[in-house]
Formats: sequence, C-alpha cells, structure tokens
Amino acid sequence: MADIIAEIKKDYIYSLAEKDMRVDGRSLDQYRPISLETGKMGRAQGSAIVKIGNTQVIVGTKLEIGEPFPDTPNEGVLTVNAELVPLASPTFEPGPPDENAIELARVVDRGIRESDAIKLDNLCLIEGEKVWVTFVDIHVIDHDGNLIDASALGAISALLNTRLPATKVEGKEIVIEEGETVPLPVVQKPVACTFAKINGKLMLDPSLDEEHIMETRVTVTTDADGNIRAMQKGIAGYLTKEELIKAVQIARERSQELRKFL
Amino acid sequence: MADIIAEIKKDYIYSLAEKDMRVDGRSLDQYRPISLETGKMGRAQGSAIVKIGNTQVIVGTKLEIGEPFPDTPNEGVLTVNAELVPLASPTFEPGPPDENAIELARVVDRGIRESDAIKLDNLCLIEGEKVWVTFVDIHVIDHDGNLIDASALGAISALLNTRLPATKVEGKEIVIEEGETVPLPVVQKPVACTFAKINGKLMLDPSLDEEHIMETRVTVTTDADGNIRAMQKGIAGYLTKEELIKAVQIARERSQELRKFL
Amino acid sequence: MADIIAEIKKDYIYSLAEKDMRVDGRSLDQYRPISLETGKMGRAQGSAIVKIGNTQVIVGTKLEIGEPFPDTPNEGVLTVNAELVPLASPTFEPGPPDENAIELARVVDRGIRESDAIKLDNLCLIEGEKVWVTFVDIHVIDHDGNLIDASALGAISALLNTRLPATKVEGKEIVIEEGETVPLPVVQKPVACTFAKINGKLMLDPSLDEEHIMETRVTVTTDADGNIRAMQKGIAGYLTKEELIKAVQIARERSQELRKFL
Amino acid sequence: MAKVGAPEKLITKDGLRLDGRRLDEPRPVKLEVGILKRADGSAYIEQGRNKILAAVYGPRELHPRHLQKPDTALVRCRYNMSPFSVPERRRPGPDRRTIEISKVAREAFEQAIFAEHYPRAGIDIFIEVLEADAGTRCAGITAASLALADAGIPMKDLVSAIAVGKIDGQVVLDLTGIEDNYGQTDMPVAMMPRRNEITLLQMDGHFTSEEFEQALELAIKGCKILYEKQREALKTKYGGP
Amino acid sequence: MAKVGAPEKLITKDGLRLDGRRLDEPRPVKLEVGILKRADGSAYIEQGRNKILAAVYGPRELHPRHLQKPDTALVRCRYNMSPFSVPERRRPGPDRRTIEISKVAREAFEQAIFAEHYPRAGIDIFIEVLEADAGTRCAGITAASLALADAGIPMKDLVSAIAVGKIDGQVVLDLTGIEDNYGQTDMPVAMMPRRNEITLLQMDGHFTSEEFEQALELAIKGCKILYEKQREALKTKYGGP
Amino acid sequence: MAKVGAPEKLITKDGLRLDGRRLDEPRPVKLEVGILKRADGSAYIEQGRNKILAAVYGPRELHPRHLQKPDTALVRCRYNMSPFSVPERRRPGPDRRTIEISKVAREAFEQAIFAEHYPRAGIDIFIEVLEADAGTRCAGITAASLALADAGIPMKDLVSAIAVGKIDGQVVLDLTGIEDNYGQTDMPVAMMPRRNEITLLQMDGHFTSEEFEQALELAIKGCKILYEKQREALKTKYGGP
Repeated sequence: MADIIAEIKKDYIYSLAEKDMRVDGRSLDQYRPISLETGKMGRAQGSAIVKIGNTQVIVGTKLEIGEPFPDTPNEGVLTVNAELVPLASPTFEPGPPDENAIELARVVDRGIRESDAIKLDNLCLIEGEKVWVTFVDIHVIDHDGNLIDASALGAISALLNTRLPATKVEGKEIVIEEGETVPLPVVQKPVACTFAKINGKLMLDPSLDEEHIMETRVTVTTDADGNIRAMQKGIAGYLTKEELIKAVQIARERSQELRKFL
Repeated sequence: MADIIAEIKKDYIYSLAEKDMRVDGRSLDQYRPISLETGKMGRAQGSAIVKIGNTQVIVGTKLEIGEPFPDTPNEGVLTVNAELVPLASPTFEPGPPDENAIELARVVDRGIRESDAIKLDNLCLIEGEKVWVTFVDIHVIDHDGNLIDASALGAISALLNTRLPATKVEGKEIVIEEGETVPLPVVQKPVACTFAKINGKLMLDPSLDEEHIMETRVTVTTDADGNIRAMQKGIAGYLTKEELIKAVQIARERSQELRKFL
Repeated sequence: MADIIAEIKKDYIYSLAEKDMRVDGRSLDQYRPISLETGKMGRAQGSAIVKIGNTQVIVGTKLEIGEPFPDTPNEGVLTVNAELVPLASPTFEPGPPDENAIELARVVDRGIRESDAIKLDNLCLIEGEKVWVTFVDIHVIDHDGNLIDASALGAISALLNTRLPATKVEGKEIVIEEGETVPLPVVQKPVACTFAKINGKLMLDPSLDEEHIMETRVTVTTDADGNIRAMQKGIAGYLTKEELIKAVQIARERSQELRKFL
Repeated sequence: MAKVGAPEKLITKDGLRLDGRRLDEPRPVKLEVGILKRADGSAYIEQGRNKILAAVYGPRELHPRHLQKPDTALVRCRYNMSPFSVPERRRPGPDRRTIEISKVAREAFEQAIFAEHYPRAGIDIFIEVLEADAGTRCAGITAASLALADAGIPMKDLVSAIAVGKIDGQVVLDLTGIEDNYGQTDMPVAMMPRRNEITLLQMDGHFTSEEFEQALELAIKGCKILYEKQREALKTKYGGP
Repeated sequence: MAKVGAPEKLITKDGLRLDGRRLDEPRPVKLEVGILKRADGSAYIEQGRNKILAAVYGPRELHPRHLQKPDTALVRCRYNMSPFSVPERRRPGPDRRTIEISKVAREAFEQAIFAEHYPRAGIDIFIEVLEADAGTRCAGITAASLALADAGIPMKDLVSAIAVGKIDGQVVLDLTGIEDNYGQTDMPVAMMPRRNEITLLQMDGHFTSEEFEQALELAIKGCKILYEKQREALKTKYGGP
Repeated sequence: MAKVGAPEKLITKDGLRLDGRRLDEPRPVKLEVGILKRADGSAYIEQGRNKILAAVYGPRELHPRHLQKPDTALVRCRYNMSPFSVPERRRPGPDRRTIEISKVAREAFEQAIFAEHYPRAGIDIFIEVLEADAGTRCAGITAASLALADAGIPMKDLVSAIAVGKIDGQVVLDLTGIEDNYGQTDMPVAMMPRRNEITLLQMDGHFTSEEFEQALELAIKGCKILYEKQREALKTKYGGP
C-alpha cells in the first residue's frame, strides 16, 4: 500500500514539475514560510530556532576554553555537530550520528569555516595554549525536508546571537570577568540553498515528499557578496554542467532572502 | 512448556501470598540466610563476599590518586560500578553494563553517597589537585534474586574492610609511606531493603522466582539511625501511598538485622 | 555446491598429504615464492610490501614522541596493530579488529618484543617522561593463507627500513634536527614459520585452501641464532609432543631462507 | 558537605524560597500539545527554566523483529539532553544517568498504557531536554503523558509527575536547580492521580520517616496540580467540556 | 588565515606550479587493473604521491538479510586510510571525514552501476589509501571505477574523477597537498565523461560565479583526461582495439 | 632489560624458588566443583594466589540464530578479569589480551568436547579471574574443564593446563607473577593428559631447542599432576571409586 501511495505522489509531483509547478503551490525557486527566533535557549551562549515550513531545527552554541590545533596555534576552534534525534522523524534511530547526520554537520561546518564567518584569530587567548572552542550543536526536532538549509541558517543565526564571557589574560591564567560578555566576532553570513532535481527541474527548498522522490540534490552556500563558499551534491543521481551553473545562479539570488532573517 | 511451568509457579506463589506465606517457608518480611566474608580478595584494598540465599555477590574496592571534581575541590571521589557477568545468570549477556546493571550500581551508589557513609573530605590530598578516588566494583557471580540488597551490603562491607596507604604531602608531591595503611574513613552504615509486591503483598528479599512474577519492586535504603537515605521503585507496576509507608517501616526495622553483619 | 567442492578439495589435499605432496607441487617444508620491497610508502618512517604466493601484506611504521610505561621508564614503546581490511578477503568485515586480527598482531608483537629486536632503551629521550613510540601497522591487502609469516616478515623488514628523526635534548625540550635521520636500532631478526597440520602432516606456509581444511596450526618464531622466541598454537585441534619438536626443528632451518630477504 | 558557591539560605525569613515561591508551590508551568508534525503525538513543557519536548511514535511495527512480544506492545523510552541544555556542554549520546532515567520513565508509563491492545507493536516515547533546571525527568514525564494522549494511545489515566525535596530542613515542592544542589533531599514522584497509583518514586538525601510521609503527601498534591494543567492543555488542543 | 609553514607563493613567476606543472595539468598518473587475487575486481592508482588500492566484491549475497532490496542490488562503499598514509599516524577505523567520503563516493557510483540487474545482491567497493597527498577521494573513485569494470559489474560508463581548485587566485587542476593546504579553494568532481553526467561535486573555499564556471570546465576536461587513462589501463589488462 | 624493582635472584643458592618450591613443583592447588547455583556447571580454583571461577551454560539454544551450525554446537569462551583482580584497577570489558586468551582457551576445548552431539546448540564457557598472579589462563582452563564436566558435557578427556618457564636460566614449572615478570620465558600449555594431545601452547621469551624440549616434558608432567587433582575434585563432588 505504502508503495502505491508513494507511486501516485511521485507521478503527481512529476507531472506538476513539467509545468514548473509544485504540490504546495510554490514556484520552483521559492522557499516555504520561514521563521527564526534567537536566544530562547537559556543555557546556551547563543541559540536559534528555525522553521522552514514544518521543518524545525534548534541550534545552540557553547563556548569552552581549550587548546588550539598545532597548525593554527593562534586561532580558536570551531566544532559543528548534528544530532538527528528520533523524536524528529520515524526514520531516525537512536545512536551515534550516521552518515546523514555527519554529512549535514560537515556541510554546515564548511559553509561557516570556508566563508571565514568567525574571526577565529580573535578567539585566541594564549598563543599555542588556550583558545575559545566554539561548539555549534544542531538539534533537528521536526524533519519535513531540507534539513541542510534550516541547519545552516540556524547555525549562523545562533553564532550571531552568541556572547562569550569577557576575559583578561594575567600571565598564563585566563580571568573571566564575571557578568561581562562580548559578542562572538562573526563577520560573514553564509547561507545554504539546497535544490532537489525532480523530473529534470531544480526545486529550491525541497519538502520531505519531494526529497523522497528527488533524483539528486545539490547545496550551494554563498556569502553576502554572492561568492560561492561551499557546495555539496548529495544522494545518487547526476547533474549536468548547465544545471550546476543554474543552481549557483538561483542560490546567489535567493540567499539574500534568507539573509534578511539574520 | 516454559510458559506453563511459569504459570503454575505464579499461581502457587500468588495463592500462598494470600495467606501471607512464601514458597520457601519464609515470612513476608524475612530475609533468606545471609553470610558475609571480608578481605578474601588479595589484590583489592577491601572486599566482601555476600550470600543471600543462593545469590552471591563479590565486591572489591580499589584506591587510586586522581583529581577532584571542580565543584568539590576538597573531597575524594567515589565511583560505584556493577558488572552482571554472564557467568551469573543465563539471561546476562557479555558487553557494557545494560540498564539493569547501571540501575543497580546507581542505587547502591546513592545509598553510600547520600548517607555520607565515607568522609570524602578526609580523602583530599591536595585541594583542587589530588584526592583519593575510591572504586567500588560489584561483581555478581550467582543471581538468585535481590541483587540490590546483596550488592549494597557487599559494598558497605567492602568499604569498611578497606585500608588505604598512609601518605604524606611534601610540597606538591604525595609520598606513600610503604607498608603503612589506614582504614578508609567510613562513618555510616547504609543498608538497602528491597521488596517485591506480589498479589498486593510486600515481600522482603524476593527470590528469583518471586522476581519473575512480581508486580513491582521498591528499595528503601536506611542509615543506622533509621533515616531514609535513598529509595527506588523499579520495574513496571505501581505502589500506593500506604504501601510505600509500610515498606519504609519494615525497612527501618529489618535493616538492623543486616547491619549486624557489618 | 560450495560444500561439495570443499569436500572434493579436502579429499584431494588429504590424499596428497599421505604421499608428502601438496596441491601446488611444493614439498611439505617449502615456502611459496616470496618477494619483499621496502621503503615504498612515502608517509611511513619505514615500510615493507611482502608477498608470499598470492598473500600480500603492507607494513608501515610511524614514530611519535610519547610517554614510557611506568615500569619501564627508560625504554621506548612498541605497538603492533593489524587491520584485516575487507578489501583483502570476502570473509573480512569492516569494524574494529576481531579476535583473528588481534591474535595476528599479538603473535607478531611477541616475536619482535621477546627477541629484543629493537633496542628499546635507545629510544628513551628523557627518562620517565619522553620516549619514542614505534607503531607497526600491518595492513593485509590480499589473503591467500599464512598471514602470520607474511606479517612477521613485513614487520621486521619495515622496522629495519625505519629511520627516525635525529634529536637533541635541551633541558626538558626535545629538539628535532631537521632533515637528519638515524636508523631505528634493530639488533635482531625474528622470523615466524607457521605450519598447518593436515592428515597428520606438518605443512609449512599453508595456502588458504590448506588453511580451510587444516586440523590445527602452529607458529614458531626464531631468532638468527636459532633460538625460539615465541610460539602460538592456533585454532582447534591438537599437536603431540613429537609434532611440536619437529615443527621447532623445521622452523629453525627454514627461517634462514626468510631471513635472507632482510 | 559545604559546596563551592552555596547560597547562605534557601528559605528566607518570611518563609519564601529564593524565587519567591511558597514551600508547597510548584514553579510556573506552560504546556502545549501537538507541536510537532512528524511525530504521532507531541507536547512541550516549560516548568521554571526547564524546556522539554516529548514525542510519541506508535503503535508501529517494531524492529528488530526479535523484540516483538506476541501478546503486548513493547514500550520504549529515551530521555535525552541536548548538548546545550546544561551549564557545561554535554557530550551527545546516553550516559549512565540518562540510561537510568530512561528506564524509570518507561516504567512509569508501562502501568498506564493499554499495551496489550497492540500485540507485536512498538510504542516509542522520546523526551528531549532543551534547557534543564532540576526536575527534568518529572517534567519530561508530564509532557510525554500528553504526547501519548495526543498520539491516541489508550491509557488508564494520565501520568503526572513532580519532585519534592528538603531544603533548609523543610519539605518543599518542585525543587529548582539551586535548591537541588544545595538542599538535603530530592524525591521525584510520578503517579496516575485519579487512581492514586504511584508509578515512579526515587529518593536520595535524608528523610526521617515523618518527613517522608509529609513529602509523599506533598508530592501527591503536586501531581494533582500538574494533572489539572495537563487536562487544560488537552482541552485547549482538543476542546471538550 | 596565514598558516604555520606556508610557502610564499604557489605559482611561480613563469606561471608554473611548485612541482613544475602548468595550471591545467594533472599530476602523473599510473593505473593498474587486477592486482589482487581474492577480490572480484581490483585496481591500483598512483597520482602524484597518492597511492591507492581499490577492490570490488560482488554482486554477492548480502548480509544481514534485512538490508536486501527486492528490486536492486545494494551498493556500498568504504573509503579507508591506512594508519601510515598521512604525516601523523592515523588511528584505525572510520572518522567523520572518511564516513562522509564513503557516502559521496558511493553516491558517485550509484548512478553508473546497473544495480537493478542484481536484485537482493550486494556490491561492495573498497578504497584503501596507502599514501595520501590531496585528491584521494577522486583518485580512489578513478581506481574503484576500474575495479568495478574488472569485477565485470555492468555500468553505463566509467566514472572518472579529479579535483580543481584555486591557488594564488588562479583556477588550477588537481591540487597537491601543499596547494590544498595553502590555496583558497578545493572542488572534487566525479563524472561519467561520455554522458557528461556529474555524479560527485563538493567544494569549499571561495569562488566567484565566473571562477566556478571556469573551474567546472577545467574539472570536466580533467575527468576526460583521466577517462582516457582508465581506458588505456583496461586495454592493457584486457586487450582490445 | 632490567626492570624497576626486580629481585636480585629468582632461584636461591639451595636451588629453591622465592616461595620455597622446587623447580618442578606446582603451586598449591585447591579445586571445588559445583559452587554456583544458576550455571549448568561450575568450578573454583585457587592456585597460589590465583582465585578463579569458571561456569558453563549449555548445551542451550543459541542466539543470535545465524550463528547456529547445522551439524555441531558452537563452543564459546569468555575469559574476564574483575576490576579488582590485579594491582592497578582494571577497566571492565574486554581488551586485546583477554580477547586473545578467550580465543586460545576456547580452542583448547574445541578438540575435547563432543560438540557434534548437539547440533545448532551453544556451549558457553565463562572464566572469571578474581585474583591474579600469573598462569591465570591455565588455571582458568583447569577450572573450566571441571565446570564442563559438572554441566554434563561429554568430553574425550579432561583438559589440564599449566605454564612452564625459564627463570635465572633454569626451566621451571608454574611461574608466579614475580617469576613471570623478571624471568626469561613463559610457556602456557593445555592438554588432554590421557591422550597426550596438546590443545594450547603459547610461548614467549627465549628457549634453545633443548630447553624447549625439556620445558615441554615438564609441562606435560605438570598437566598430569593437575589432572589427578581435577579427578579428585570430581570424586569429592560426585563420589565414585
């Protein structure tokens, strides 16, 4: 039965695609309604709750003092993690992050890292010894498609919302100045735009129904200047050169809408 | 077949319960025969072998110098761990502790910790830096019911049996005084009493046959002064307020018998 | 079907064994063709590619500065690890080393360690604090029988091929002298000879077909002076005293052939 | 055991607590039902600073199959905390504490759910703590109870939960984090209030037998307060008299 | 972000790279087919300093059974690095990077393999990096493609792969490790060259949209160079016109 | 390799060992059969300071099912050490050493057990070391052999085990921990004494071929001593002539 319904849904989405239409009435390059709230998670240093249609993602940031990597002794550390908790979807299983959760985290991570969104050198406390480690934890709570864009938007939003304790360095000691905080030095606003390819058409912001039947998927992360900072083709299937160029072009335009929420 | 035998056993235990009787002739608030030997495990700093009926548990303690927790810089650390090794029961599987082993360890841990049985501040060597870490390892070797009471009795008994090396602090160095030992500062004797509720009756120290058919289970840990230090309802089922009050009352009385072994 | 072919192969190998013959025409105490190349792995400090017949093993060494074990404060550390990657055989599964991979690594490890092949005291940099840690990683890439001898030969060969950075100790600092290297102090050449017992006959260097039907297995590791440094009976089955003495005798002779490759 | 950073008193001279509550007063509670689309049932609770989501999936086909029970559904529960729910970042994944809480929370529901209506099926309860300030297992159970109702799982009664404790020697309802850390006793309780059946009880600290009885009374009273709030939340979502 | 030990320039005054290559020139490539006995298909690639083995098992019975698909084979891929393949010893076992690469490499092949010819079967692709110097996922895919052919797995086309990037502001083909570390952009691409179907594309760093188009062109050109080398390697092994 | 804390000599001038034993003398051994209620068979051994429990479950239904063998029982063995069995607390769970010992101990029994009498079944041998002082794998095998007999598992013969070694250049029987740490050679051996079939042999250290033969003779002699003690323990439990 499930198969028959899936087949009927697929046929319907395909036939609409031929007319450049979608099941929920959107145009091919249109996002579902988006909402974004920041600062609601009181134990996080920064947080954002993002809804894109029915998809819901919470991102929280935490800061800890830790050690730098040996090859970047005067830079802070950024760590992005995603949990696909089973509360969010009947297909998510408890356990350590699977390949989908890892891909999600790494695509979001690259968008932030490669756009130099955070001034990591401002997060060095004592060169080679102590730096701020920024944890960005993506908690998906309702999965109705396009987790990447929701997570990327939530991540940069939570980072922009983040305040870290003011500190003084006295010799080799880090002194936290109680109660005083400064904003995390975030200087770029990378935003991810994800497309499903369905019946040869690129559909921005695929819903879960669209994801179930898409031929392939591609994500383009751009910065505020319209430069490309990260890309990721996902799942099986293929794209042509022309499709990729078109995806980049649409992403450069539509990302500005997302950036208005930041 | 197994099911039929289980059904017959259950009926028998239930019908006896109506007359306040038990399969092995005990009264409802009576323990099986108990034995306790200490100091037999020559590599442990303290040890106890407890038998309650056919249930057998070995508890060994080990002491190591380690770091205190940041919020209790001048206290030693207590760690309780339980292994349900597959030697002890056909239902125990090899592998990391499952929820039953974890619950067992945590119930025993809370009894010791919450009764302030160990003077943890006496186990601080250098404030914020070096303290004694006490490992209490519960090794269940024969499971015939009521592992909690046997493990709790074994744990406090092993702790009372524990001697730690005498030390001197010289600057930031801990010097072990060879051959000299002092007793672990144990100042309270918490004891756990566990009840099965069967056919509405509370039965102290359930045997494995009783555990198989019990409706619910509750453990009351008391100190020598008759105060309640920890409780745990376990498995499905429910208790009424009156049943809980009764369990507490019996535990306060019967725990004195267990405490005679210490 | 597979079973019938296996049965026919077994009968054939058994009947040949009665005439002291083997499927591939070798005598009972003869190795398959052996080849050995060293130094091909450019990221390793030392490496060897060993082929015995169709069996292929790559061994690489890496050196890191680390801490000594507390009971040997003035000795370097040796660590041998084996990965049976699923590329090498349809029966190897991805995942952490299973009992076969662990046994393989430990048998090779004991051969090197117990023959004092490496002068570990020469690998101490600062007593009790800093020593060279030598990692020997065995990477099996084609499994056609007798992994132990191929791995042991590869391990000692890679160690003989290993060069470590020249260092100076200045106070408590280790200064690496850029570009200068010295050979790892390897002073003994342990070599493993493994026998399958088939139809009561000891066959040196079993092929995979022979391993599939062997009754038991025994490995004898000798040093260049003909002394026995490690032994391991593997899999089920038994050996008599006479068989063991014979295996030792053949190993002492034939190991000299292997040692010519070093 | 004097701890670092302990406040001098947890109860002020006028008999109120640091957050201004009376001793027998629960924290402000906000409940919402049906806030997730994918889950079969869901609910959200704010209780003081606690922010917790609960979702239920099922009755559904149970995998792996060897877990299926021929005469009843298998009820499973997973209590989880987000990495940013506590003062120090928490490493994702279960730890000993969350494994124990998942167990006792599941056991608190096993009595309430008519699992035998769904042989071989699975009923999965997920509790996600987003922000924590003591009493999360109780608040999570209170929310999960609504998620079960929202999923249409038949139950004997709602399960309501709240902790009682002792601070400055007094028995009080619904501890905050600071009261839990520097108080003497914590006792989480869950029950089916209309049936007076207690399905979860844990306790640690110090109670005389009199204090225990007093605390138990107070916990039951507290559960009944929560019960009314749960019913209101269901009415808000589903209407009714 | 100036990093420790960075070279002053990656492109010399005469427009060549540190290893003497032109900007659009791939590293020297050596390919060998059928070098392992046990695997159903295998290949070996050297590309610059990269040394990588690929092997294929299947189509074969798939375990555990619940993974079997009624109408197609399950394609799996495991990209692994030996502990001695990188400057610092690598701990054995998968990490987040290798799990992601295994996923995208598998996805690069799913389009190419006629998996539906083998319902319920498994096709396993193993990529073992023995020595690494940037571009290992692409080189691994190029080799795995030959291993699939060597195993007789029917495919629409070979998959060829190569990375492009940007160093010193210029778009270049096939980055070395030093170019990857100190350059601005890395973009691995895999495709079926005869069909012009791109089955893997990842990118990180910085491209204007013009640079992106230029890089994509160059990647396609690079894949086609690799494609010829793959065909030669198959001819060497299997002969033919 | 001079180690920290090594004694000057392991054999005294009068040719005795530090604990007063002759070179060919085993440590005092105490064996008890049938000491656990739940296990199908069990035994306890004290050998010097070693204190070890062994238990056997089976033949019993084997899970997971795909492990079942159509024509024989699967014999499994788990050698485990309690955290308090060694000088430094041992982290619970298997490590590389215990995994290898579990394997060779299982293999020592596979030859002895008539596993083919119980197709599809499982026979599980558990060895728990409570206090360790060298030779625990041998003592564990000796005890497990009795547990198998106590469980009524049919065997060709009992398996008896003991280690030999070399200290101060002399071949000796049944090393203590101090002899193992500061001696030259350790060689654990297990056999079926009546059949002269050696089912476990490991060795590390240094033996000339003459020493090896001498050590093997001594090990066989030692196994036969243990064998008599095993038979006595069974008689004590089960009576007989």
